[in-house]
Amino acid sequence: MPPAVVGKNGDISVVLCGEAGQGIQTVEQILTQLLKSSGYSIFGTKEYMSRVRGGSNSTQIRVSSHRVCSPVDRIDILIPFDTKALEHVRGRIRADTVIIGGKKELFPAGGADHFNCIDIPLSEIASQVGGAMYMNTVGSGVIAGLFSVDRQRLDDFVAAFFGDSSESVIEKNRDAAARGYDAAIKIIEDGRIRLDVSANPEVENDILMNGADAVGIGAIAGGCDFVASYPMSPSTAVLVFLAFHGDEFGIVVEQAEDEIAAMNMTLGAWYAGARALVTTSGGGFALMEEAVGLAGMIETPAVIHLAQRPGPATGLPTRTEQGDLQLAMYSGHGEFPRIILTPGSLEDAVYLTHRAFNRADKYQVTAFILTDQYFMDSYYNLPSVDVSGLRTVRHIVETDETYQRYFLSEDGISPRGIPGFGTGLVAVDSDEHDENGHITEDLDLRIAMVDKRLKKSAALENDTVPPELIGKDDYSILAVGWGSTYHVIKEALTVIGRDDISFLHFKQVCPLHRSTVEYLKRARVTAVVEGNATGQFANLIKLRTGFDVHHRILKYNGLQYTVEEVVGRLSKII
Amino acid sequence: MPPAVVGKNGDISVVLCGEAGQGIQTVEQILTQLLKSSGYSIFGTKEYMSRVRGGSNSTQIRVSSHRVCSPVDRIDILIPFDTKALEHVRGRIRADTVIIGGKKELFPAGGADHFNCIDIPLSEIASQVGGAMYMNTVGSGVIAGLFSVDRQRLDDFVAAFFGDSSESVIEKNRDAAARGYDAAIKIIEDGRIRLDVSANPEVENDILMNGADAVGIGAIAGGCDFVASYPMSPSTAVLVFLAFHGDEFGIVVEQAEDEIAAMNMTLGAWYAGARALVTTSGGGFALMEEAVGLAGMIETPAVIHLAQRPGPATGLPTRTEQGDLQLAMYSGHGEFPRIILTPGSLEDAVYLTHRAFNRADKYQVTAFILTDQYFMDSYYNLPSVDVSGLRTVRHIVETDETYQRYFLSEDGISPRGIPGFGTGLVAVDSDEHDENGHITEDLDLRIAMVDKRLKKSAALENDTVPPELIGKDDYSILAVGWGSTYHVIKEALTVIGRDDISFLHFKQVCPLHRSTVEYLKRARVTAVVEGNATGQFANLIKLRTGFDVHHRILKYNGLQYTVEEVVGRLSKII
Amino acid sequence: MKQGPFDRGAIDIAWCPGCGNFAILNALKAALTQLGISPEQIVIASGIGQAAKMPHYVRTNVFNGLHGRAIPAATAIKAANPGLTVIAEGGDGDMYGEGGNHFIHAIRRNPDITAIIHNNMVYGLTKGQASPTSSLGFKTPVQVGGVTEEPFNAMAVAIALNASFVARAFAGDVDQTRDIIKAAISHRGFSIVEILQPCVSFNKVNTFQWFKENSGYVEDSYDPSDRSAAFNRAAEGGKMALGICYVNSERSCFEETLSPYSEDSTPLFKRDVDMAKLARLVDSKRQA
Amino acid sequence: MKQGPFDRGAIDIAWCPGCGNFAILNALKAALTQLGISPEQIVIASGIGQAAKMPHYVRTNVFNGLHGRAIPAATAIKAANPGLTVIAEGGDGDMYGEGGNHFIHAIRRNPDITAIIHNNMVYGLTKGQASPTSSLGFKTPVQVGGVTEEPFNAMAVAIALNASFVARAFAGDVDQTRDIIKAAISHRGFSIVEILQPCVSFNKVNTFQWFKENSGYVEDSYDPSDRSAAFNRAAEGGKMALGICYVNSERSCFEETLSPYSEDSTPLFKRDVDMAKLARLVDSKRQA
Ligand SMILES: Cc1ncc(C[n+]2csc(CCOP(=O)(O)OP(=O)(O)O)c2C)c(N)n1
Ligand SMILES: Cc1ncc(C[n+]2csc(CCOP(=O)(O)OP(=O)(O)O)c2C)c(N)n1
Ligand code: SF4
Ligand code: SF4
Ligand SMILES: [Mg+2]
Ligand SMILES: [Mg+2]
Repeated sequence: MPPAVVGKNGDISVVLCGEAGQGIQTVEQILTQLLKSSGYSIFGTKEYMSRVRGGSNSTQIRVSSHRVCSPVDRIDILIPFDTKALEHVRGRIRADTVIIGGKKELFPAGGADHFNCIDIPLSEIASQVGGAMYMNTVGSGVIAGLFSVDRQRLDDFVAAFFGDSSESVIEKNRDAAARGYDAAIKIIEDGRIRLDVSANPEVENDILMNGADAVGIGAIAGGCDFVASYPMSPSTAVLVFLAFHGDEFGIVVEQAEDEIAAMNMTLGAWYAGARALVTTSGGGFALMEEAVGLAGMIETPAVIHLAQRPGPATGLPTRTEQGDLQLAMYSGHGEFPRIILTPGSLEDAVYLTHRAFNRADKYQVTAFILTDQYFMDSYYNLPSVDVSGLRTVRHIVETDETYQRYFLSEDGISPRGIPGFGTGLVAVDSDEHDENGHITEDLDLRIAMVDKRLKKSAALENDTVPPELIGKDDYSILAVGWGSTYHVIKEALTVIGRDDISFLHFKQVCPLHRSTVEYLKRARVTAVVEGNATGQFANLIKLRTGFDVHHRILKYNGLQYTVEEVVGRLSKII
Repeated sequence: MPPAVVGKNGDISVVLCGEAGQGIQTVEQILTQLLKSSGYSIFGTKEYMSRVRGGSNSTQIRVSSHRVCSPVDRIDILIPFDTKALEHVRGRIRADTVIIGGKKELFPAGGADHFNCIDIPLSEIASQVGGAMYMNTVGSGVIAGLFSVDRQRLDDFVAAFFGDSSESVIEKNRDAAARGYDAAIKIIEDGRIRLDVSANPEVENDILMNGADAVGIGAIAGGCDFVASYPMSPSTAVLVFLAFHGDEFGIVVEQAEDEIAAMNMTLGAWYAGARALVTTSGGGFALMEEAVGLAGMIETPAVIHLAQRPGPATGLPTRTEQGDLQLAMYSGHGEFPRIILTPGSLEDAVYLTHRAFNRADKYQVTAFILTDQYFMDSYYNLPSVDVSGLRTVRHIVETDETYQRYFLSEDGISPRGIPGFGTGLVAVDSDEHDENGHITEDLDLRIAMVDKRLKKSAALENDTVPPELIGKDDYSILAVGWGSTYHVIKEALTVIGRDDISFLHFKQVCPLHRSTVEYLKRARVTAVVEGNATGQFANLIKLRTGFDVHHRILKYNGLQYTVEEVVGRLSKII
Repeated sequence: MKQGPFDRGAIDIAWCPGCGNFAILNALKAALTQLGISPEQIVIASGIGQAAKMPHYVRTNVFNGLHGRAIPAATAIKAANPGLTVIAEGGDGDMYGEGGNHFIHAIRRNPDITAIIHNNMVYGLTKGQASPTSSLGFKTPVQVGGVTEEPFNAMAVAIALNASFVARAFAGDVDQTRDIIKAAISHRGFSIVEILQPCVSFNKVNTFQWFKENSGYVEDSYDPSDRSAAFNRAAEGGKMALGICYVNSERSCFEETLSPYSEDSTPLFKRDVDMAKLARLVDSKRQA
Repeated sequence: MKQGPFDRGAIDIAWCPGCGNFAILNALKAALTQLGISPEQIVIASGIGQAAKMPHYVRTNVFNGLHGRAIPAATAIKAANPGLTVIAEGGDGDMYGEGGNHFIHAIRRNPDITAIIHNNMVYGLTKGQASPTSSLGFKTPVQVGGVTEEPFNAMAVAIALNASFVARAFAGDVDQTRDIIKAAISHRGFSIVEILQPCVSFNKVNTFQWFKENSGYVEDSYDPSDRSAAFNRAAEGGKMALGICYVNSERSCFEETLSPYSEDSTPLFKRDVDMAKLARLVDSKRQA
């Protein structure tokens, strides 16, 4: 039998699948780092159930000769930890998918021959090492072996990774990794498998991070020195990131008793001069809406990281969706402007989160960063993120005795003082108020204050991130996306490979950039691709531009699009 | 000097103005009833500050030979209780406005002669009776006198009105009313004033109620047997109405610790077979949004009365606005259908609130009744409200052992069982769930359940209240309104008196009725008249129909439009 | 295995092997079985969290609502149909954190429902952040320097609010837990049962062993009607008291105070609107 | 009238003539004056209600936020700039009803702020519904049959949660109220001052006279550090205890536990991001 050749295009999709608690996450952490520092480009993403143990989760790691940043349906190498895991991804197994695992373990009733299965009995090896809990490290070793990672490097890495554990646990993991590694080398030497992918020393020193890291870094760059939140998947990762780096960067980190407290703390903090972030997800955010209105009224800046997951209500807590665009857009009662940023890449997340702080501060509005579970949990390597040019611009003034918090200025933006900085007094009021911030029932002043608040929209519109056009300028077909679908749509267009299709990606959806309608009009066919069931962004475009996009490509099963899926669905309409 | 003739068109606008605590509200209650039962048509509305004592409030009572249901700028007779009150309405005093009051009291520094002021020293009379607190009753007597109410009727009425007070207080009020009455008769006899308005025995037996009464009656008609709410102006009036009639109609009335509890109680109650209402205003509603999403997910019916007031945040707590349309529309995270009803008349409020209960129950969705402070607080008489034809249709089934709460039916509506009724079990779940209501992570089922929930939209669209066209069918100009502006726009069109202008009033804004775009297209000029700063309904029309209305006539100072104002603003664009 | 009336058969339970919740599930099913209430007459309302998944594992009616909001839903369910037996269940984060306001106000309101609170001193489902009951110094990925906030003493708060029934159980003792749950359900009024529950995945400090060593039943002579003594027991350091800590039988319960039930116990769903009466109400608006 | 440092001059005060809030305003201004803190260094955060209008009548910094949410805002203000003196103020509905969850958790968190709660046993601004502290049987347009829910005993709850400083005052006694407020502000940690306040418009039961007759100062020999005694005093019927009811000086306060202040007390707004350090953090993502 000739060897199974995987990765003909220099790009291999490895999928690991097992129960929560079986340590797939550890494998992911070990492998993405190890493979990247061995010179492979890496993309990692996972889908998992809302439980701590059991169920079936899977992680995809694309290992590639060139940069890869999006999920694919294709599985080149599948490592299922047990039969249930195999069942879980059954639908994605193709004739050329190589399944690596113990044949007897995975096919107790036989039938392995229907598949392209190479026998490496992971759980048997693990029990030789010391128990089922080492299976994940055995698996890591196998993959490291398949990709010809340096044996010593693997050993060092595993030793360091488990550095906090007991001596014997470290040893056993090293042993497990080594055995997996050797088993892999053996199947290569036996001519069972050949991987067609090459390492590139350039990426060895790349940055490897996920969306949560990127938002966290952007926040710190934006001067975030206060975060009050209540845990909620998938937003907690940013809270954890900031807590982890809190001592280092002087950040007040507080887990509030509920989301209402978190958001009101955020406003209190900004009022007193901090630059505060709140990180939450749909249901938790719903509880913050009254305070979003308060922010609108008192014109206190706020930055909200809203990591979307499928709703309504609790929905699918650990899955992904782009379903909260309208929620963010119309949140809070009453009328006031806001900013909604929707990063597509990790760089976007860093720069836009940084931007959120500066713009929130400048315009005294709430700036949202809208991400989702997929974005939070996905990793890839990139050469660099340059933070050296980023500045934290504090838009506060030292007050004097004549200070008026709501001075009716030309552009609606009143200089923002904070208590204890200067000799003036700073009064903010959730009731309609006069220029001094005191409660008023003067109905002409009411009009002036509404106009003042809404006037800021004009300034915001002039300071909007333009959409990014990927592809040629003279397209006849335009795919439109926002937020986390950036890379997947981009790659899909490459796969389709037609030069009359371009892709317009929105990194800011509110205010919508002025150029939008021009882009749309130039196309013969337009299609919005988004992760919800009703086409919320398509609605927004219609509302703001009057333009009815021709096609709404929607997905709402809780998973991100794959490249093949976008290719397939776009192909149908072009 | 010839007598001041007021009410040339058989319609007199009386405005009383004073501090909170001076008893204007009592005057309003006495007079509207008394004048109505004397055969006058009545419209009463008030504007007041968010304080218990002091400030400046005013009440307008239109007293007319024909039916009147909307506010006017015009003041024919002004009764200011003090100088501050006079100041408060100064801008609305015209040359022919008759001011009734003590000249020395109102113009201590002189200047009464610049006005058409008839000297009846209310406060002096009151102190003769026993103190300033009787001023309001003196005022009531004056007006009763001016309108030639039967003296005995006034006396009986006042005696009954103060029936719960001490003997001496009753006597003093009777005395105060009589003195006011006599003073009025005297100025008529002196030829100082003549009222050109005639009573009509037909209206004597009319119903007189305000918006809060109408919503309350509609709720009872809809089978409301449970109300959990947290006090918030201007929504509390409905809670008070239901509490007042709670014993009589067997209604569980509970003031919750906060709005979150109120809304979750509402859902618990419906789940267990009750027909529950929650009544709230914008800021309180914002806190309920997470539970609105829960209702969407568990498909438990709910009825929410959302009485709007100006936001953002606390805003103007006792004023009016139509600013929460988008809030209701997009509330709750995730995607699910809903109903939004927007009564324009008192009859609408009764019938639509009744309808809200039946439709919420039938389609297992949340039905909103969107009113506002103006609507809650305004009174007028109407011949009848026929509740005899209204039926409470309970859409619940007795369960058997095979019962499945989320059975995937053709139209998305699964028979609704309730616990303890039948032998089946009823499980509802805020997570994505299977047909049995148990938590699932089956992603295909997820799609089926999203589709099931959204499918109900189709049924809802077929069961929508059509807009009401007032005026001719072959208009060239179309004014469009929704909710509480019904009567004022209607009267404005009568005043304009052109037969090429019609008025399209929406009593349901979500789903938007299919006929909408046809109505709009038939007009040469369209204008939405609404009470907010951004044109939320105009936006909704654009989103749903693609039609950009030509003009947005907006108002957001916290007051309802007046007839003159609508006339003026419409005239500019036609 | 013989199927009890509350067993749901071969279902997938999402808890970790070894989790204290299994024992609570068994205790609850045993209590309900022994009380002889039929599954159709019971509703378990819950919030969100590991504990709050409970109703999915019991063959009965389920209202699995929002995080922190089991109590208001349960209160209304009982008020809409007082014939039902209603339980509100959730974790320490659910009931004392997000739902803290409902917890304290339910004590005041005193509906005849039972609140079962699994206290594992951690947020389980969201993977190990501090809960309101986490010990001082407890380290987590969010509380990197350790918890600095005073643990929430639910027993003491309940006694301070003169609760109707306050008990604590330990998941390590299924029989006593079952009996305490039975007493709580049988008690008329709001009954609080906090159950100490080891979380094997995220709480390596307050383990089964730790709970065992740091809790103990109140002695036989203990008088649960003595509020002051109960408070002292709840407030004092040392071992956490187990058993029925405080009972106040003098308070009337919520549903008893509701006027629809003053003369008629029919649940709301069986009643009809008296349209003739409503017509009279409308007519009353004809005169002042 | 001589203008004190906290007087705002001839402003329109929206309270009813005779309202107990005027006395509280005077006591508060006197306390701040005597403490000698300058107005720019003080923030009064409040919710919504009659009591919550207070900060508009004091010449100082104001954060008049949402109903029930003064405490979280105040906590964060203090945490962002610990040099400020921060007061959270509101009514019984605001603090114990809508804001009940923040009240109990602030006690656990123990920020160095002072909560002043005007307890008029009614919802004043919304015109007379029951509040969490309304007496049993109190009739209102919503509670038509009278209140049936046990009044919220904030003092007892605070002691149950081992609060740092718990006091009660009576608006009828401005001098003592002033002194209690001074002690509360001076105390490091979360200080609770509940002030009995007659509402002349909507509470005709708990009047000035009623409060006078139904409250009394703790005796001189009273030891506010004895938690058990304090609880008994708070829980017992009869006269409501006035004075400093419970003090626990052992707890560290919230800001002290925050790492940004462990070595440096500079308020956050005066700090800059260390961009070089951030670049190093980014670089650390190059290797595992
Ligand atoms: C409004 C809202 N906020 C946050 C969450 C996320 N969340 C789910 S469970 C949980 C805490 C679980 O802790 P606990 O109640 O103690 O239950 P346990 O898992 O420990 O049994 C949180 C924060 C949510 N579902 N909803
Ligand atoms: C979220 C929200 N719910 C309700 C209200 C309405 N509201 C304003 S003040 C108040 C209660 C006031 O009572 P209390 O706090 O005791 O203050 P008091 O007026 O008695 O001083 C209520 C319910 C509101 N402003 N916001
Ligand atoms: S995480 Fe803890 S509480 Fe949750 S199931 Fe696992 S052991 Fe139990
Ligand atoms: S209503 Fe009561 S609390 Fe409010 S200002 Fe008047 S007297 Fe004071
Ligand atoms: Mg827990
Ligand atoms: Mg109060």
